[in-house]
Amino acid sequence: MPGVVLLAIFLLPLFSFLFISLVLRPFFNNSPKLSGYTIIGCLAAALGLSIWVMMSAEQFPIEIATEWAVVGDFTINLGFVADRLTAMMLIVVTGISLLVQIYSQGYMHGDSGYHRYFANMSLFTMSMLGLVLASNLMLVYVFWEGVGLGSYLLIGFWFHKPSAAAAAKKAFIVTRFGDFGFLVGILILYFTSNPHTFNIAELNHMAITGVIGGTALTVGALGLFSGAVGKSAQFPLHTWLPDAMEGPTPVSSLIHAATMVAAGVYLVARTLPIFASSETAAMTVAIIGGFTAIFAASMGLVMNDIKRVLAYSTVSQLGYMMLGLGSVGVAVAYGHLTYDEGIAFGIAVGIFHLFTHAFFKCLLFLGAGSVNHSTGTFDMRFMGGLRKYMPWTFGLFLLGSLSLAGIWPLAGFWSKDMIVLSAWEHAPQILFWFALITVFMTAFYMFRVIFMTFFGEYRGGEPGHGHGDEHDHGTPHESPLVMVFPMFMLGIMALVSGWSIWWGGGAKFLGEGEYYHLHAAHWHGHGFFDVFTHAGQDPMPLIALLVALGGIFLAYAIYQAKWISAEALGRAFKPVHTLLSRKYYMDELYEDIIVRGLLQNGLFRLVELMDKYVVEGVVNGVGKLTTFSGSIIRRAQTGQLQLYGMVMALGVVVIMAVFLAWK
Amino acid sequence: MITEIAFWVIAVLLIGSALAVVLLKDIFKAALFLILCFFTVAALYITLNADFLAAVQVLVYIGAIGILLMFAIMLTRELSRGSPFNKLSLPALVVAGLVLVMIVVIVVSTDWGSLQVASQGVQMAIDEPTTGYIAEALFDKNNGFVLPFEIASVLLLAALIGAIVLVRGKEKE
Amino acid sequence: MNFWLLSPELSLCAVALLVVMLDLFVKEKNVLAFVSIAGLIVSAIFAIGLWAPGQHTSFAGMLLVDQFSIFFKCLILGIAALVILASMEYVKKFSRFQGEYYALVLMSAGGLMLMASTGELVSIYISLELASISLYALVSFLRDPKSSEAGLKYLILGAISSAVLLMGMAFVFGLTGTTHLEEIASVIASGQVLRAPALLLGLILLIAGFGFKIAAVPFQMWVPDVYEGAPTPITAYLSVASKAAGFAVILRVFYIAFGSDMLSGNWAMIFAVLGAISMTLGNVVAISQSNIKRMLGYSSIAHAGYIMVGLAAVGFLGRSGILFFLATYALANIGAFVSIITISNKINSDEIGDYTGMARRAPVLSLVLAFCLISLIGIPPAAGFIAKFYIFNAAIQSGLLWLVIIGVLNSVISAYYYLRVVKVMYIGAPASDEPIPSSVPLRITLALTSLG
Amino acid sequence: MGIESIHPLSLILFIPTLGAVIIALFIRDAKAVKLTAAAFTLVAFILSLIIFIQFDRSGGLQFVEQANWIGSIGAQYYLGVDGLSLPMVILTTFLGFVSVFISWKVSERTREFFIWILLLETGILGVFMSLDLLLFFLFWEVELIPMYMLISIWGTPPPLGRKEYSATKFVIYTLFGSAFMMAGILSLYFSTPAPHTFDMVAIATGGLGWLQPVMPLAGIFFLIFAAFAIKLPVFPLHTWLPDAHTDAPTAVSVILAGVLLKMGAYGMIRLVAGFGGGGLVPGVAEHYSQILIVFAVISVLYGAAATMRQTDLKKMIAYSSVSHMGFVLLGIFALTQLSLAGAAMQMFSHGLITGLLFAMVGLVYEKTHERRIPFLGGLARQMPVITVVFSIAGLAALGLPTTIGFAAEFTVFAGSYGSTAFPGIQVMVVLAILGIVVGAGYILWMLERVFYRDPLEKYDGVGDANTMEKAYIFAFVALIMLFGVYPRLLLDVVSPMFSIWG
Amino acid sequence: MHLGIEHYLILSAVMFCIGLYGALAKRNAIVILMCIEIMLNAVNIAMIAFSRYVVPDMVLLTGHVFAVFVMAVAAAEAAVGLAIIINIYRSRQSVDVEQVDMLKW
Repeated sequence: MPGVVLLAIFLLPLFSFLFISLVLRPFFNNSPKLSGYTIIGCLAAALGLSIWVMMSAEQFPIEIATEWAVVGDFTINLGFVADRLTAMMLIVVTGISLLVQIYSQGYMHGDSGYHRYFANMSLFTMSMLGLVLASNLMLVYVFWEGVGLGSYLLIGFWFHKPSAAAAAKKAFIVTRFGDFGFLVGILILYFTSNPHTFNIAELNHMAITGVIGGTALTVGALGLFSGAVGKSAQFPLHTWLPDAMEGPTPVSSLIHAATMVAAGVYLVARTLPIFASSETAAMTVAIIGGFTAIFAASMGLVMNDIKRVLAYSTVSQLGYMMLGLGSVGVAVAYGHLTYDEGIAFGIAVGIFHLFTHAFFKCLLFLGAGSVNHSTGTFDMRFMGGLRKYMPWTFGLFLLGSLSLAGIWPLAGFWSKDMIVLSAWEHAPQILFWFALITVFMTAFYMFRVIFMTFFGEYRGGEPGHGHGDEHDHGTPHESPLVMVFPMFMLGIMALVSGWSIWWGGGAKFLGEGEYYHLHAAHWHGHGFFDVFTHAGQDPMPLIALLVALGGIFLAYAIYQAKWISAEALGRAFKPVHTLLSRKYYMDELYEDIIVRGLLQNGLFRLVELMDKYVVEGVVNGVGKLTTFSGSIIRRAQTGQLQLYGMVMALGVVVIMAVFLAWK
Repeated sequence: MITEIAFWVIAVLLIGSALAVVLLKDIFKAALFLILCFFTVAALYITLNADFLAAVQVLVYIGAIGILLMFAIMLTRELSRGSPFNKLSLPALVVAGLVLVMIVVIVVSTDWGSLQVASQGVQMAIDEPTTGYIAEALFDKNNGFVLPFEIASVLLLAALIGAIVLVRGKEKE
Repeated sequence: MNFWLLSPELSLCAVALLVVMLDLFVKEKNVLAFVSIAGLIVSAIFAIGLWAPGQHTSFAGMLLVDQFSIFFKCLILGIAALVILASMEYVKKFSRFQGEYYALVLMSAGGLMLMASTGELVSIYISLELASISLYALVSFLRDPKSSEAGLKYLILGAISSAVLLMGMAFVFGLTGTTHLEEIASVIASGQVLRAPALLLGLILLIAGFGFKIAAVPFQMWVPDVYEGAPTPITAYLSVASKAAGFAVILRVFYIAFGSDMLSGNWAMIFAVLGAISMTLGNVVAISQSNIKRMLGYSSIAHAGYIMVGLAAVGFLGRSGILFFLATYALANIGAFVSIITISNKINSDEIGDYTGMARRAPVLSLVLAFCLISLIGIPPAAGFIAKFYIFNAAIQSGLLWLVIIGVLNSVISAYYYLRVVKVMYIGAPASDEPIPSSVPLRITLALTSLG
Repeated sequence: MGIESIHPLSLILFIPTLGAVIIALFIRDAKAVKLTAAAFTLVAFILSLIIFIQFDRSGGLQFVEQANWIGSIGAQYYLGVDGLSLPMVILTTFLGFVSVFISWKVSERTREFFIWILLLETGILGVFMSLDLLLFFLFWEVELIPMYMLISIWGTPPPLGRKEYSATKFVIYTLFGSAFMMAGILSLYFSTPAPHTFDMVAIATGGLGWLQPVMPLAGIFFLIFAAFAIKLPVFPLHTWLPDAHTDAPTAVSVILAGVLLKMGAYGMIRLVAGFGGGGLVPGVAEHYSQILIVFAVISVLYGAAATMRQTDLKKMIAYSSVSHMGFVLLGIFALTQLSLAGAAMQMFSHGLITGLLFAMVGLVYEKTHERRIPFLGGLARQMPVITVVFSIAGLAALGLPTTIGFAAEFTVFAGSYGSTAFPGIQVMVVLAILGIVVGAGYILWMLERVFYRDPLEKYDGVGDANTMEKAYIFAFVALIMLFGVYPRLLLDVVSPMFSIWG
Repeated sequence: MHLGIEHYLILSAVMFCIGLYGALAKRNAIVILMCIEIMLNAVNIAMIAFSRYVVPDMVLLTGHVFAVFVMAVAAAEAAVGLAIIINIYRSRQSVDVEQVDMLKW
């Protein structure tokens, strides 16, 4: 496979973007469909090429590069590289993006910003592809910001809604905090590497061989991680993601569930050798990941907005991935694993979940979109009983939920359990328990959603609800084929993507090492019953499955069977409930206290006042003083000519006196 | 010896008349004392072997300036108002005193005896009459003051024109 | 005695007399102005004819004709010509005595020229008085209360200062036995005198006397009042010609007579300090002025300060810097005054506030005025910039960094009030739309000054 | 090398002046005035582009013109461009050309306006081309009067602005700086061996051993530096900038932000790095880089913080300039090849980006007659094109990759981070990077408030950019993206200059 | 006691300062002019004294010449001065310089 294919994959959506914004938008504004077709065509082609890339695995790594900036001996090479990780990500990105675009044809039908929507989607997809293809940190950063921009534009797609505009801004700024660390991390790594390089492969190699090490490496790695935290909405920079649900639902599904938010995980996976070389860094990843998983899940328990439940779920799942990567990193750092096996395993663990999660979470979002499409609301309290009206949607949504809950044999089961397992084996105990509790919570809140949305009686939607995408909605109805079809495709993937593990595809494709047999092969690659038969040897999958079923049961008990009253529960645990539904007051902390209180009305105001009164005051003061002294001195000019004469005479004396004194 | 006595007498007279000019309230008397002052100066010149100067002093100062001043006094009819001091008289006294102290201190602290120089200017022995020498000093081809003399003539012309223009009444349109 | 060397001044005086005579016969008074200008031109031709390297002396060494003095002669002649051109409208205020007016201008010009070209104290004194007495008369020429008041102030203070100057000259003469600058220098060089305190007194009294002419602090108090009261063309004349001649004399006296290294440090320091005070005071007070003539009066004090920086920087650079500065300052200041004369004549006011919107009523005049003011600030491309640069250059060479910094900071202050005038003219709305015509002679003047 | 023979630099330099003269003397009709101005600036722009193309990328001074000027003190008419000045020349001619169109709607005293604009262009070009200190200083000050006139006559009148105050403040501030610079230049002049010289190249190549300082070099350095620091501006000498920017007419704001501030940065680089060797005042920057970088970081953060509080669009962008120019200062005094090149890049980048931002504010203001943020909102519906371009400019300002803003800032950061100017400089760099986070804050906040949210009825039908406006704003965007995607276009010109800095 | 130049100089200084005092302290413009004449006389005394003493045992006539010129100038000055004063008097009916303060500040 020639390297130019990589470039082509990248350029196709770029072409789409340019074509839509420079040709279609100005000249064919009345034929919105065209832009949809354009992007679908381009992405289909890109998907094809991506598959070609994947097929060429034996040639990996394939690299192309060019010099971007040369100043003396400082050179920035821009380059794309294709390896197994990239290949997998390409499939995810192009595939899901393609499906989402198809879905959008229906979902966005009739929106006045149709062209803009697809142009931005192209822009985003391009950046995302660039991000996964990039061979060096600089370029990663470039596209990192690019996807941020795409996200910003698409969250704020309905910019006339103040909430959407604010959410877009928030997303950008919060992630930029992370990017700040990312940029610093890049600089640190560049200047500690020897010879200086931005190339990820080289940096990884240097980390492994110890060329980079010590504090610099730790700080550099933490810098990278801070970028990942921002982008992947990990604690404490997670607050933007739920708000980002203000964007159109397909956008949420593509960007804020499947691809962009996974970029942080991808980055950590890409640079895992660096993290694995520093205990602190790896442990930080694991802890943040584990904590975020449970932290976000807890908020998911009480949300009434279907998309927000999914959003917290996404954050939680991303935490899982981080936990997986981090725990393997810790293992390597402690020497439990060698670099080779640890890194391959770690990537396999983290990215495998990313891979599966992308499909089922995207599916869930599209399902939510579909529900919204028919009811006009995202608030579950106004849904109910949709099972009857939207059978396809219901089926697919259930499939996705089961997968997310980690129910055998769906994709989530396989990938999630690998993480739980690795947390058990490598991370501090507490993180394992976090992971396990999260499994329970996940199952619970997903089925809470299922029961509230699809079971019971229809509660009538809510006309005029603020979140509503602008559609007509009377009685609920199934969504059009163009929307159901992508969901169907995703459903298939949610079902089967985990099975790739059987034939050694997915995970092995990523892992590519002999280590595999040591840790996973003995229970993967076998049939359903093997899980149970090997339970005594390795009970983890079983335990996790039971926990998940427990969660589902509880949800059933409360929301379907009503054995336990949700209201009573809410009253009983009122403080907790309030805390959760107020999202631990993190938004208030950030926006009201830190941003508005400490910065805007505190520090910045101080600066403003200082500028106005101190700096400017001094300047004007000098001016005033000059003018004032002028008006004083002129009073000496009384018009009395004899006074003038006296000054003259006195002047002579004074000159003489001063002169003599000076001498 | 005579010169010394003359000097002291003249000095007292001189200072007295000058003070009278300044201090007297009656402007007319002040003018008269001014003329006395001019006379005394002329006398002083004689002690300094400047007989020609003394004559010129009498002519110019008394004959011209004195009379001019008198005319002016008459013309402005200021006799009634006299010659009061202004508000600044005290500071003026201080300033004048300071100037005096300065000059005196400098004069006294200078060792004049050691400073005598040989000059190329027209000179004469001490007891000769000065008139001829002055003429020489003024008009000597090599060393004379012809240029200032000529300028002075223009100066007087300018003063004449100026005075005439200024004194003539405002034109009636 | 070579009278040829005196030809510029002689011709000038002759023309002055001629003008007075003509006044009696000629009805069309403009003729007088043209005759005067013709006289000035003739005089200038004579002066330029004398241009030659080296120094020629006459009248027993009292008249020095060298490039230095010819430069000043031409400068003063030029200024006088511009002033006369600018006066042609103005003199209509006094229908009589126009001939005398021009004659006095010519004679004072003669005095000022002589100041620049004599090398002897008596001649210096007399020519200084020639100029002064003519100027006393000119200042009070309007004979209205303001003009008379200005004349009285100028005269009394001038007389006191010339008494002071004379006292200084007396001491210098008494210590050296001569009034010739060269000889004074050689006596001083021979030693003895150098340590005499009286010499110091003489020096300081001379500085005081000349300081009055150039309007240096603390001998500057007369300036604003006299500038405000005098007929505007005469103010212009005072502010440049008189000042230029004053500096010419100072350069002569201090460079020749007291140029010895032992002394120059002393007086240079005095000039440096006085210069610093002058420019600061002039600029600071100018800010609070509302009468443009008065403001320019203070500005001229400040400019005296700048030029004194050049004096303080003893040496060739300082000297040539002063010459250049004086030339540009003269052009700029005259240009400014000419514009003011025309504008004020029309609107009957010297208040800056009344100049509002002038750029629309009199675009050319406003442009010239603005340009001249900018030159006075010393901003490129106006020549004032190069001039200041020269002066400060010299000062730096003499190690007077502090003085230069004070100087340039003062330029900053000065920008404030000069630009205020520009602002008023260009930004405000005009009080009336009536255009202010500029007469032909004015246009010539403006054209000439704009070259600055 | 046919181009050399026509003295291209002199041509570029004086073509705008020629235009001004022609307009002053011959042209009365407003439309003709604009066309003439456009024609002359276009010629200058094209010539500068030709020079850019012909420029030998291996570095060095090129297109040099040298003639005697004031012989007695050794001042020369000495022009030339190198990697540092060339981009600035291009930027100036470009902005000069564009500013004619930005000012197309000036109806009050049109002739005068364009005359001043043209003269201003000459003044600024002169600064970048002069190789003689005196000439440099002359051009440095020439720009004052046009600026003064432009701001005080065509600026924002009360109640929104205080144009006369701002204009005066600008002039006084600049003069204040040049006061010190003049003293510094003269001291430097007398520090050269006799016969003294103003020749910047000779001074820069002469170096430490060659100079015979009349005062400590650090003194000279800071005297000259003061003027540049005011122009840049550096905290706490910045307060003229918000006022001047706010009250200037759009085109002037564009030029002010675009190139006038760069004069300060340009001067500093010359002071530090001269012409690819030691600086004009060598050996000083190294000693003081620490304190200067502290000031740079303060400028960045302080400027950003102050920006956050602004509610006037123009003032906001003005304050952001303080912040962005702080990066330039950082790059300069980090004293590495990369950081210096970055500083030069940042100069260019800020010129384009902030120029565009001001142009956009101008458009918004022209259409809505409002630029106080609380009174604006939802404009995206009414003016989509302006929104898009404004957003691009804003994003470029916050350093989004693929824009020149990123390329420049990244180069500065990378260069400064690797500097060994003093231990712990990395901390300073990290603090400076924090500035771009705050930058994102204010830019996005501003975009949100002005363009997003519900459209306001009062702005219905205000109209979007017209074709001419689109043409020039897209030209800006094109350049921003071009240099952002392919910065080598610029870096290759700039960086050889600094090759001796490790 | 031998008369030396100091005596004359001090006498001259005293007169000079009396004149100065008068010129600065009197209100009548004519008196001020008179006082200025006293100052000029003082200067002349110094001149003549210097003439007498600067060259040992000789009289140097330069001082005399100088004094002559000073007198001429004094006369001229007095003439112009009085003319101006009369002008003032015409416009204000007074020659009190304290009231001559239209021009100030």
